[in-house]
Amino acid sequence: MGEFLTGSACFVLAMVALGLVRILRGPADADRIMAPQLLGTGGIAVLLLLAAATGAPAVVDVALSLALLAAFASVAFVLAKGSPAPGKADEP
Amino acid sequence: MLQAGGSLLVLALMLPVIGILLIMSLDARHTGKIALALMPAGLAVALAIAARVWTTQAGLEYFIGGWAPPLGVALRADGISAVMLVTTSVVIGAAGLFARAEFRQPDNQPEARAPLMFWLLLLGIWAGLNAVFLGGDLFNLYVALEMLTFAAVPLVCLSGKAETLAAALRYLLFALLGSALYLLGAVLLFGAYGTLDIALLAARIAAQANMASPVWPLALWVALALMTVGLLAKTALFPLHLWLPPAHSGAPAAASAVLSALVVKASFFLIVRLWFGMLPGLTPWLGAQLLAALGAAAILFGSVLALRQARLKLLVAYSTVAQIGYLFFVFPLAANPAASTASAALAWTGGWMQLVSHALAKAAMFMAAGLIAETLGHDRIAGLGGVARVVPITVIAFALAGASLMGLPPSGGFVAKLLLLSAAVSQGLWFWAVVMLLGGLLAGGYLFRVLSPALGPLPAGWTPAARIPRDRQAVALVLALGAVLLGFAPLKSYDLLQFGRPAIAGAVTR
Amino acid sequence: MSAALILDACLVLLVLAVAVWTIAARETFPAIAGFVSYGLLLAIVWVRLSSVDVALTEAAIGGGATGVLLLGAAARLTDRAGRRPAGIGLRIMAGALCLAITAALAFVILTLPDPAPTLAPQAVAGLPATGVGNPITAVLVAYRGIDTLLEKIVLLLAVIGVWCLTPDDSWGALPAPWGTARQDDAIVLLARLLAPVGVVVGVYIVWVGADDPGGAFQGGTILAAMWLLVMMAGLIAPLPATSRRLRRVLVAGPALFLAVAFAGFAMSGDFLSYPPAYAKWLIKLIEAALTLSIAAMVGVLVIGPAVRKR
Amino acid sequence: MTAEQLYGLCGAGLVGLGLFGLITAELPLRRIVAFNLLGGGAFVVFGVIARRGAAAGLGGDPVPQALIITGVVVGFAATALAVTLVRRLHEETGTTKFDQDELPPETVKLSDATLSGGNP
Repeated sequence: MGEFLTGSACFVLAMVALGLVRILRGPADADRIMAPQLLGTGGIAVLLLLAAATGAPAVVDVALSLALLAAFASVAFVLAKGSPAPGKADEP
Repeated sequence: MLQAGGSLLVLALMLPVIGILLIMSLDARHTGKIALALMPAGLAVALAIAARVWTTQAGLEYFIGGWAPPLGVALRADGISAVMLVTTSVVIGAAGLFARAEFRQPDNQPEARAPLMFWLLLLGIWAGLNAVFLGGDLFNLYVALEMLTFAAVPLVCLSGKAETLAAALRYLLFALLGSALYLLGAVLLFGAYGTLDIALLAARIAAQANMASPVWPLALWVALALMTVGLLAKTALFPLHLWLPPAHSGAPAAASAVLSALVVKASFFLIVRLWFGMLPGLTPWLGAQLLAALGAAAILFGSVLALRQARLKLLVAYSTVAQIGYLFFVFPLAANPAASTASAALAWTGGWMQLVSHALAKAAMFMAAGLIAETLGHDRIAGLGGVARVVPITVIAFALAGASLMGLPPSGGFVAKLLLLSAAVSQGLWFWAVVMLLGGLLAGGYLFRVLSPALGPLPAGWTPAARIPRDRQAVALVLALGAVLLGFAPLKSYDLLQFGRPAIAGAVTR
Repeated sequence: MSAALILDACLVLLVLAVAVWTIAARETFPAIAGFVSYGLLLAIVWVRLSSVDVALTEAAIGGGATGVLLLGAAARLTDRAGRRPAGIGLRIMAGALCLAITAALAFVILTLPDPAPTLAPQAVAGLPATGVGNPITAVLVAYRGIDTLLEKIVLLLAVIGVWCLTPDDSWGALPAPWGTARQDDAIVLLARLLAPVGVVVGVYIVWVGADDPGGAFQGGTILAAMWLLVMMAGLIAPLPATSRRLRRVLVAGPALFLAVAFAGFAMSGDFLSYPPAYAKWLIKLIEAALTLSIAAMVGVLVIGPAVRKR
Repeated sequence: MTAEQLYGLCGAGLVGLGLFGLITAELPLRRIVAFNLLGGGAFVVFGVIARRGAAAGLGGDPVPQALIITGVVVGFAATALAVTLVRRLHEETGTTKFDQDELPPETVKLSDATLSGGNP
């Protein structure tokens, strides 16, 4: 069972990696804003699977914090781009 | 080693911290008073520690919370810690007196930024310095180094001028690189030896060497190299000195004094702790020569650049770059496998004398330079004409401090350089001796450039930009006199530097 | 090869790839997006290294606070790197140096002594004297409490340093970290929904810290994030550097810690020692006070100083 | 290869990458990011050392783990100070670039320096 859960975590991580490549390449900064979101959700999935696989309940707390802070980082992303400094407009 | 004297070590470490917490929570008008009240107390504690080390002829040790290393953290004070603690409280106290009027909270007005920040940061530097001089644990020392950095960098840009901001940023980046490398080295040592306590590390490293393993563990070499380079960046040894001149010349005079006199010495102190304390009798010979070569380059390069400066504070800052170089002669001279114990001890004493006398002289010099700049409204060397007629005490302080830097008898700088020189000559290391003599000549050159116009006639129709109160000039003079009078210290008192020192000469790996 | 090892290999490759992206990206903004991802990935690395406490810290700091700090700066700085990278010679030399250091480190790591030296048995043996069940909390508050105390002073000095960068004419003014960003209803809604949950999570993480992974720093940072979120949404105003209330909150934790440390002299003979009967109670009290101070410190550090009046 | 060795190599690689960025990046903000990568690498190495010390029923040696937490906090404080400094510099000068190798201005020629005694 543990082996299967770890394998699933591995699969999720690989998917996150693929998504991350697409997101970080842009082209617009708005696309890149999705990176922490993706890692927030993907990371939570990986962590929850790992918590079950290794039987370490405290790992769930890490997933919880990750969820909270990924959301927080996204808000900051949006706000940071909401007041662009001159000459910092996104490329089309 | 006794736990009883340990409460003194805790007190030395915590007095400045208490000051920071008090200033942060109390009303603004108490700011300067709290800081100034703590300074004599700190000096008393430092003197008590020195007295204790002197009478017991051994180091003090305290295990915090009663938890012995490797699990807990030890504070230790040996002879050199005691000397550094006393020097620190003297210079910090002098800087406090010097800055008292400049950084006074205005009466019956809202709190001002600069005074509050100055006193908090000064206490922060003091806490960091004491933590470095007392620390017995590599990670605890990392935190102490960071305290120093975080207090020193904002002091550099206290005025908020653009050029000081750039200088502070450059300083911070160098310092952060230095601490990261230091931390990495400490991590490797923990991985290899399972402790961060310097004394335990020394024992475990020596035990390994005694097992006659011909090849030293690579971990030790890599760690030592990383930590040394990191600390050199913080000490501003050539060629990692680029950050120092703009940073030290841009800060307020009282802060420059502390930065140049003490802060760069803290990381030097740690290098000595590592090379002599952690590797007693095992100091790598080639590395020691390399450090001395960099020191020699620093002396020549720093002095020549000091000669070329057009501004007084920059000249004084480059002089620090040069004077730091002398300190590094301790490594080959005090750890020379071929040297007699007496010759090694001469070099060891000479190195610390250089450190203390430079601390006093440079603090005095930066204060004097600051006062001269205040009087004239600028610090261009070309416009110093006749300033000795306006602020004679200040110029005398500058000249006395300069005499010690040049190594003129009977100053402390003279004794320091004489000891180093005779150690170099007795060990047949002529090259270092020649560099030291050259450095003295060059120092004479750059100081002549300042003193010659300063003693000349006043330009006609000149009016001072500010009047300088006598007491501020007196502070600079007392420090400069201290640097000179150090040369009269009785020979017996030098023994203090040797207490708690691991035997260093004799057994060196090649 | 087990599934676990494949997972580890994937994770390592991903972390390294994101790090390369962060260094190599031309523009600053994508580099920082990469860095935030790096922080979140490291949290998973820490779980794999059986350091759940560190994972919590990394998630809070690497992914959260540091990321927000860098993003805020990147959005405001108009600087761009020059068209051609400076000094190809420097880059080659730096590359060679860094490669050498990496190689040396790798060699040292692969040849570390086996069995590895460890302090785990001693740390566990000391636990009864501290009354806590989480050995990491015991290290942080008891065995090596001095590090934690001085680290709080480091944080305080960083706060002072950040305040020191206030222009003189703005001393006492409110910091405005997010400029005059148009306040969306969505953010206000998020703040109203998320902040109470976050506060509960933060307090919970501090509370369990005595016996399970968690503690003052991790919890305090989550509280700080929630404080920042509510300020971002414009629901409450930031506090100025001159605020007495703010300063007392900043100082409360370290001051209480220091007071208990000195009381140790009288109560059990040593600075920073706890009488066994009250140890757990005292440590919880210190953690609670530290949490508040840490939340305030992290918040202030992220908000930054008041900027020049225009 | 064990998982610890894998993460150890990862830490070593991160240190190298961070160091490279810290030395070569043009913008101070990028140097700060690189410093954080470097710090992260150092902590991963420490984490590997902690993991190797697993004993007494613990998954790792708690002492290095606790020290990593302290280190992360200190690194965050450093980042905050550096970022604020960069922002203020930008506010004052409109740029954050500063030449790394340039000597402070206003140096005089050596030949003039020794002669510039009597003036004005």
